[in-house]
Amino acid sequence: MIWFYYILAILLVIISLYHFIVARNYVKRLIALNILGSGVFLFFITTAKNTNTESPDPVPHALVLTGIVVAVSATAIAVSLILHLNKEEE
Amino acid sequence: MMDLVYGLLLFLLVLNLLLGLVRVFRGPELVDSMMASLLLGTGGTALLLAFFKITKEAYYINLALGFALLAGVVGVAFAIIILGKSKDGI
Amino acid sequence: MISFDLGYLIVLPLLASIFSLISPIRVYIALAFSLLSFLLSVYSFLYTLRDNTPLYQWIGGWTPPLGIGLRLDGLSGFFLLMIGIVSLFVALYSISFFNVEYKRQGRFFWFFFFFLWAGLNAFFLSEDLFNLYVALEVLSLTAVILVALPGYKKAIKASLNYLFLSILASMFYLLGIAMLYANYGVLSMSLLSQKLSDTQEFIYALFPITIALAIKSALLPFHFWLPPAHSSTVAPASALLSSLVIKPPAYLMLRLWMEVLPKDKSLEYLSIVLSIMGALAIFIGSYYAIRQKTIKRLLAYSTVAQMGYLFLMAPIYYHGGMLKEAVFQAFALQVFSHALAKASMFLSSGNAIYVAKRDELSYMPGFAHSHPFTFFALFFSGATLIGLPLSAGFVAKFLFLELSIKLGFFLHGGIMLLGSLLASLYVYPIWKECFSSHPTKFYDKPIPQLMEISAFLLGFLAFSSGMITGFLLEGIARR
Amino acid sequence: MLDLALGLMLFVSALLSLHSKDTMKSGVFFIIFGFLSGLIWVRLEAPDVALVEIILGSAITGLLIFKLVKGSKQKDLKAFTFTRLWAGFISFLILIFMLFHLTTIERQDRIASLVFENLHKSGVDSAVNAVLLNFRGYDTLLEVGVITLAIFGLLSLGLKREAYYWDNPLLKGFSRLLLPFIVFFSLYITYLGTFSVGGAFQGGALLAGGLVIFALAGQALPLKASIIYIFMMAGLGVFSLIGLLYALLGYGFLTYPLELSTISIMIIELSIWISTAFLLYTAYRGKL
Amino acid sequence: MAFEILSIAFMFIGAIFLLAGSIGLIRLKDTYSRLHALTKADVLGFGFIVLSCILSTDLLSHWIKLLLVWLLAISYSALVGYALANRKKRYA
Repeated sequence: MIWFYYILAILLVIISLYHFIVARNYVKRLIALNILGSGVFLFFITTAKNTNTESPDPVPHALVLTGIVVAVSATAIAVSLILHLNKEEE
Repeated sequence: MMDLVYGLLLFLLVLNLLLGLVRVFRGPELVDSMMASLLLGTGGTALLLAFFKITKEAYYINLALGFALLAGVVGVAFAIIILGKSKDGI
Repeated sequence: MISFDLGYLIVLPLLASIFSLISPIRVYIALAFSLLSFLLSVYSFLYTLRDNTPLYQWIGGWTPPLGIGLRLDGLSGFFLLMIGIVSLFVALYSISFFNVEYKRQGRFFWFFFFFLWAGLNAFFLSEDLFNLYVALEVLSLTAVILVALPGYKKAIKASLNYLFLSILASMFYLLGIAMLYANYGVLSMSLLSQKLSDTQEFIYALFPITIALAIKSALLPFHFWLPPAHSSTVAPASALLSSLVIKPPAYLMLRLWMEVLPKDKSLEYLSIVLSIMGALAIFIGSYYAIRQKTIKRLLAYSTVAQMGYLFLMAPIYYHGGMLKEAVFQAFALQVFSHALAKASMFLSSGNAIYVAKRDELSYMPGFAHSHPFTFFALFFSGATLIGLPLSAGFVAKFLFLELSIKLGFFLHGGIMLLGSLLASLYVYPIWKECFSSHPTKFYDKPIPQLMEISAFLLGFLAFSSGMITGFLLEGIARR
Repeated sequence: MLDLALGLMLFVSALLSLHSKDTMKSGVFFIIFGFLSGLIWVRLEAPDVALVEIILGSAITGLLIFKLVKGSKQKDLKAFTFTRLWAGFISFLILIFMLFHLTTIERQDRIASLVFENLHKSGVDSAVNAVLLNFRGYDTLLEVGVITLAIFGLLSLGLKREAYYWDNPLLKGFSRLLLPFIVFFSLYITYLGTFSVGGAFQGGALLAGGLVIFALAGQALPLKASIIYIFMMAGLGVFSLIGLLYALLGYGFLTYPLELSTISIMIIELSIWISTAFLLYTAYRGKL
Repeated sequence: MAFEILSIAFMFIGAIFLLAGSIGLIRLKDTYSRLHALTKADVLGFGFIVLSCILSTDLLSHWIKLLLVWLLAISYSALVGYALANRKKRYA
């Protein structure tokens, strides 16, 4: 099952990277970045599960928590900037 | 025996999610998509409760509570933001 | 007696940012805290000069791999000094700048200024890869906001592009860390260097990390975000961005190559690729800089070119394991001279724009007559960028040249000298315009003294620190 | 089986979200993606991450994206073939690299056992929160810094955002009824962080959700702007002050002595809770 | 044991109700009737699942929380259904 999740993580990274480069629309780019982030987090969490200890490794969990909060902050700025840009363009 | 029963149960719940996803995809209007995604919210909560039933881990209830709370917030926000008209003010 | 703690270097700017936002006497608070943080930076540099051992501090008393380590050695101490100097002068400049222009932005500027300072200190002190990610994120988000600060469309667009690329780079970096963690199970650089020896798996993780660092430090295929971002914002912010914010990724690359990664054939190929990209960055950056008509864009492209040097020397980082101290010295001095000179140039360009209200080069004639301080700032910093003798830039290039000859990379040395020549080609028009025609009445408008003096002092320091390099180099070489 | 189904659904929702022409629809799919990834974290025994993902990654980000989609009318242009080609090339390259990397991953212990050994010295019983607030507390300090920075950054842009609300008595009553309950429950989640699944970010984000509902009903919080300002600062301020305090006392930066660790962590969690809530609420509104 | 069987049975009933709701969502023709199917399924199906969970624990705190989940779910379902239908009708 671990390998399935690893591959899922990689696929998420790949498709979102592709769409990030291809998309011309800021909204799509933002969504692609968020999905890319989720893929990376999935990789981390799967690594956490891949141990010999009974419960999974808590360190990647903490790192991913930090990562999610950082990603949300970046998204908040991006949303604000895009809305501002749209206002300016009108 | 129990495994089979629980497996069937989880199958039903996941099928439920899957059908919701189909409707989100097909939904001719945006409202339909959003409704179906609400169904996914409920279905997800139900799945979490089923996990609770199976594993008896108490944290699933908190997760379910968080899930239920936020799914509703998203639904209401969708109705107001996307479907509504915007006004300056609050 | 309060003992010295590396945490002060991070907490004080953070607290300063909060106080400067909520208190009405924000300028005084900013001044006080800038001085305090500057003194701390100087103290930490002197600390490394005095003690010959690196100072390690485990936060919370948890040693790696469990906790996070802070490390102060010669190199990071020197960079702390650099940050301190540049930030202090930019702070002095901004006090005056936001008094006369962009008053609304001045309210928030100090918050981001101190945040940037804290992030930079955190970055150069940290030795934990994930902690570096968070520090990098602090840096890039601050930078994005600083770019957007003026609030007009050009700036917003530039900052949006910058934001997207930097989130992408952060995610790549995080992916690389995840891959390293999956293989080696540690995040601390010193532990990682032990675990990495005689293994090869790190190559896969190095790929996303290198891409991330290349994006963040605007290496050639990814350089396109830099010129609009650095040229469209207010002068103090441009100075900070161009002199400080893009240096950390290059520093991290140096650390990884010199101290963490073992010798491996594929690394050698990678170093060749990086140096080709660096050489192209020098040429293309210089070419575009020569063609620019506006001073800020010229300076931004010159940053692309100057960052190229740091990557051009990648083979030296790979082969120079024996000469680690010399490589550190050359790298650090190059970064130092560029940071001071570029900050001074951007601040002076702010002066010029303040007077002329335009940023075309042709709109700033006669500065040598009307505003000698600004001219001398431009002169000294330009000389440092080119690497004229006596300047710090000269010493840095000399050291690099010496290294490349010692290790047999004659071509790299040649490209570097060519880069110097190109630099003189784009710095020269600025000087020429300063002397060209008679100053018109319009340009007699006085610039606030603090703005002139701080820009001048930075340029002067950049130039004259070439004469005290013995002292600086000794500091860098301390372990 | 279950993992397979959930994973495929996750992948499909990501794909649809990226592929669909209509940005609104991709927003909806993105929210579903968030829900599903929350379920997947649960399957991977990472309930803390699941809670954060559901609340922050899905709901709060979803709200932001709704606002964004409504406010932006940019058309999605088709990319040039050349762009597509090189995007495909880069993605393929990374795919190859990562697939090769997969073959090198082994099942190993990493830091996990070390964390469990030192858990009793951390002042917290939940492993994830011990890592988050004690072992790697410095990361969390910078993280709180990042979120504070981001929100003040968007405030500094000083733009007039449109506000969306529905002046409806039912919604008003409901949101008023809900708010005290949400405050209580989010505090409870924050408190749970010391020994079980939960924590300050989760609790704060939940409260932010409640505040958003309150704002959606067209009501303003009965709080002065200055108080909201102070709440937003609280997390960073308290955290760094505590770090400074311990440094000044001679213990070292962010080094809690064992007997004071629980109380320090509690204070820090409370401050992060309140500031996360108001920061995210402000992030949604885009102004004070 | 009897409780256990009852609980599992309830869970199944709940799951089937939810499934019926989703099938309704798929099969029904227009938005309002789909909304109808959705909200019905929420209340009933979800109620049964919560009931089954309540039967399988004996902690008071769990009971309270489960009841809260159910209350939240039905109130939200009502609210969201109302909001969606209302908004759609007004601005269609």
